[in-house]
Amino acid sequence: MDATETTSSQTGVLGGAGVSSESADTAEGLVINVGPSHPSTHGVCRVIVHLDGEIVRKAEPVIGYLHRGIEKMCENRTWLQCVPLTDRLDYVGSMYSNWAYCRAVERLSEIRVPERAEYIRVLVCELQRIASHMMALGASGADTGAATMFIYAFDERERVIELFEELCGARLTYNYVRPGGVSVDLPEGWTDRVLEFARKHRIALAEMDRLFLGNAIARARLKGIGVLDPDVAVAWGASGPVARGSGVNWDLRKHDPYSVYPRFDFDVPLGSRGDCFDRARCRLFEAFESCRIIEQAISQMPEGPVMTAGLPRLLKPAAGDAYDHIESARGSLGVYVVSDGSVRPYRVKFRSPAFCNLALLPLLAEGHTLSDLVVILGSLDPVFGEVDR
Amino acid sequence: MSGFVGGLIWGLAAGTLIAIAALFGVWWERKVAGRIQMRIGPQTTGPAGILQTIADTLKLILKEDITPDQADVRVFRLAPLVVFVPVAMSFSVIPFAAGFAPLDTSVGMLFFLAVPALSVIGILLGGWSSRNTYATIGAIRAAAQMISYELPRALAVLSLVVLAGSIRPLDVMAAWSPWWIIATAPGFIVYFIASIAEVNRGPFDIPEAESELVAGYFADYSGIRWSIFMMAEYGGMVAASLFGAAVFLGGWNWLPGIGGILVFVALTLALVTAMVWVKWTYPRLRADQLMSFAWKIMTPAAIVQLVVVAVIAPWL
Amino acid sequence: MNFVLVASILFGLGLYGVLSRRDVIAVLASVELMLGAATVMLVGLAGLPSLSSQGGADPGTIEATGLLLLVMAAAAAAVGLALLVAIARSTGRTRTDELTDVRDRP
Amino acid sequence: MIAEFSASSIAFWLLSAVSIGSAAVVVFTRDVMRLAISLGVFFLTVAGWYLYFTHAFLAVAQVFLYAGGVLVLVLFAIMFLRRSKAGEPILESRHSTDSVVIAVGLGFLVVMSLRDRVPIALPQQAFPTTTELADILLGPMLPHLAAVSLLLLVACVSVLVVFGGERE
Repeated sequence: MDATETTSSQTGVLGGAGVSSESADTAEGLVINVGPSHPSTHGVCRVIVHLDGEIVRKAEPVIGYLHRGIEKMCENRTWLQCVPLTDRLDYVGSMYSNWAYCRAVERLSEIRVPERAEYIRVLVCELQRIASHMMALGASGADTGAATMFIYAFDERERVIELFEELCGARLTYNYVRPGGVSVDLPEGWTDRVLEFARKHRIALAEMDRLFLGNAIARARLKGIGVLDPDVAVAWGASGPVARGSGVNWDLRKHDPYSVYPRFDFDVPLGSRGDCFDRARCRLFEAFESCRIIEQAISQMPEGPVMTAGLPRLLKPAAGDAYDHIESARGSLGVYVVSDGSVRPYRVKFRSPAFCNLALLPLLAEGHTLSDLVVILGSLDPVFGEVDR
Repeated sequence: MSGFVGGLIWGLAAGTLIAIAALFGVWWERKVAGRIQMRIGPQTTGPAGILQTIADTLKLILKEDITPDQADVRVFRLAPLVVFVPVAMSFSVIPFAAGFAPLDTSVGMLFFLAVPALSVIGILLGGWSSRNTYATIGAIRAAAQMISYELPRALAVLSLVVLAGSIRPLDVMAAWSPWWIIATAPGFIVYFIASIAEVNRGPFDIPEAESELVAGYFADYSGIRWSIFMMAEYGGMVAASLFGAAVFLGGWNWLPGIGGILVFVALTLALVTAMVWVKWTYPRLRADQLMSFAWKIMTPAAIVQLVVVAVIAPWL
Repeated sequence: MNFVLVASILFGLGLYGVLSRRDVIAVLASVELMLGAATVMLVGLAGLPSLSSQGGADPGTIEATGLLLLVMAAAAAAVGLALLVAIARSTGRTRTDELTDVRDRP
Repeated sequence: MIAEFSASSIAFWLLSAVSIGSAAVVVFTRDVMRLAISLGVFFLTVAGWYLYFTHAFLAVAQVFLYAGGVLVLVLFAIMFLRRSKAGEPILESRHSTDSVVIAVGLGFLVVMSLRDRVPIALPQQAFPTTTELADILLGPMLPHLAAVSLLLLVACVSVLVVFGGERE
């Protein structure tokens, strides 16, 4: 190699274009930037991909393009004013961030939530799970080039968003779950429309299963791609469908039951191979299970207030800390709040499942092709509002 | 000189035909895709949105024609034409009506296979001259794909040549009998799939895969140059459908006179619709899956078809 | 003035390219020029009556011979390019005067 | 030496000019992409020459094999070997008197040896049909065809060996 370099520097002509001095950047040693603005990064993620031909040798996610300092911003707002900020974390599933934060604050301030409010929270969060999983499934379709799957899945998501719009006026940032309950009671006839949606959604899910996951090309594209070992999933703190796709039976709704979840009969779908197909299939079945929970929640829902009475306008929890977590669409979403007894949080920390899941990308993508990289990234279902915070 | 003038007229006619085919193809694709995706598709510009593509074309002509700073400017500007011209030329050997093909040559079948293959050079030039890694990867994928699918496509057409005993399209049409549809059905399927791959359409749109390569080899093109690439794609789709409808499905042989032309048009439209349908319902293959599909399934199938046809040819 | 002169010029240009070029790709392209010129010459000359009266080269035989020649030359070009790419990737050299080793350098 | 003005002579002059011009660009250009493009033009003019000699099948085969096949391989090789980040890829030549002398001398020899044997005008030829071609290839020239097929197979295998061996 020394001799070559001497030759090229002596002649000097080949320097810029020659193979000898730049052999690292021939077609088999490409370094390409996927993102920060790229159709398949599902937000503003940048992945530096080292390619050998089409094979990914190394994929480094570069995060922080959507960092807004939300955790720090919370320290300058009152406890209640932080709720709208949590909307902006996981903008595909705002209800979860709302609820997780509210649960932590309620635990800290020892607020008891009315039972109807708990039911409503479960109801909207399961609807949210459907919306989020539809987004993930649609993205899997878009990543593999199945545009119609994308449209079908987004159509289902749109139905949920329309229901939410009717419920609280917002389509993405709901600010619906508040410390002490929920902001407003359900509109007239809303539960009927939700039941109707759940009925139709099951049919749509079966159709999507046939259209996309039953397709030979989609199976070839998803099966055996990005296989996540269950031990690795546990070791890296993966959760949600990413871990369950590998067969890790970990669902906070079952294993650390919160709210009224113990009263519902539902299953936790588990994958066996841990590849992109199993993760997508898990999401599909979870949407089925969410339909079951929705129907049970509506049939069991009691009458009553939706907000704790006599809550002060300005929450002022006693000094101390609290941690609570819920099962979001992406996995275990934890919130840790510290109070110094003032009207503002001393510290708010989010344990975001999307961040932990995204960390698996270099591990899963290595050795696969560039086309698989985007599929794997999509199967991890990262939401960068939550990753970067 | 009359040959030159005649050629010029046919050239202009072919250019117009491709332009119309592309305009109609885009509109038809958007309509069919809309129906598949539970939408309506274009509807406001003209009746049923038929003028939408013309409006889009005007927009594309008026858009800024961006040339990347680092690009090899002359090659960059040349590439779309190198892609388009062979596709336009391939229209000339299609037998449009009984005893009529714009360029009636004794090697027409081979001409139709060989000439569109030249557009891969334009794709390579475009991908290379953009000085864009995505474009380069797209171009290399396109070249590998098009070379691989030329083989099964040529073998599939060859079975017709064996049946007809000639590679002049009009001779093939003259010798055509409805039994050929049954005899060459696998060959037709191979031809149809390989044609989709040749024109880089879904599920074989790997060179321009928007989910990973953004737009592949024409990622850096804009405005009218971009639309020339798209016109080549739609032109290629229509040309492949016309040729397949003629030599495989009999085209105008079904009915005499003008009725035959209508059948031919209907068959072509059916093939175009099938291509659109496949594109909008199927996911995209991966590059290595595409290659193994070409070499492990398509090529052997075409060879088996050829052998079968060669054996049964005396009885047909 | 006839095609013999044109083909000879093409052949001479190709030969000059082979001798003067330093980059293997350019050398290979020049070889292709020579091959093309030679095939054109062969096909053109074979069709001439002065030769066909002696050798009896009918158009079909010319075409068949030309076709076989074409295929052989294309195969040679493919193998040549494959070797070239393999050598250049393993040694990192694409210049003819750099490629002087018959075997790996120790 | 004044050729009559006819379609055939126009084609001849055009083919001569374009083929010599593109060959000259291939030999003298310093830009690798210009080289590839003019090589493609040269391949097309060779097809044109075949057409000029009334061998349409040969012309289409030339387009299929060379312009559609070999040229793509050349472009592949260029892309694999010379991806440059900045600036134009430069091809280097050593223009020496020796090579000029050898090239001109050999070309001159070829012309001189054939000069008195070749008539000026191009003779009218029968247009070979593909059936005829097939009869010859599978008849008298069957051994040649078999030999070339074998050669192609060997070429395929050797390309696979070259790349397969390198992968290890």
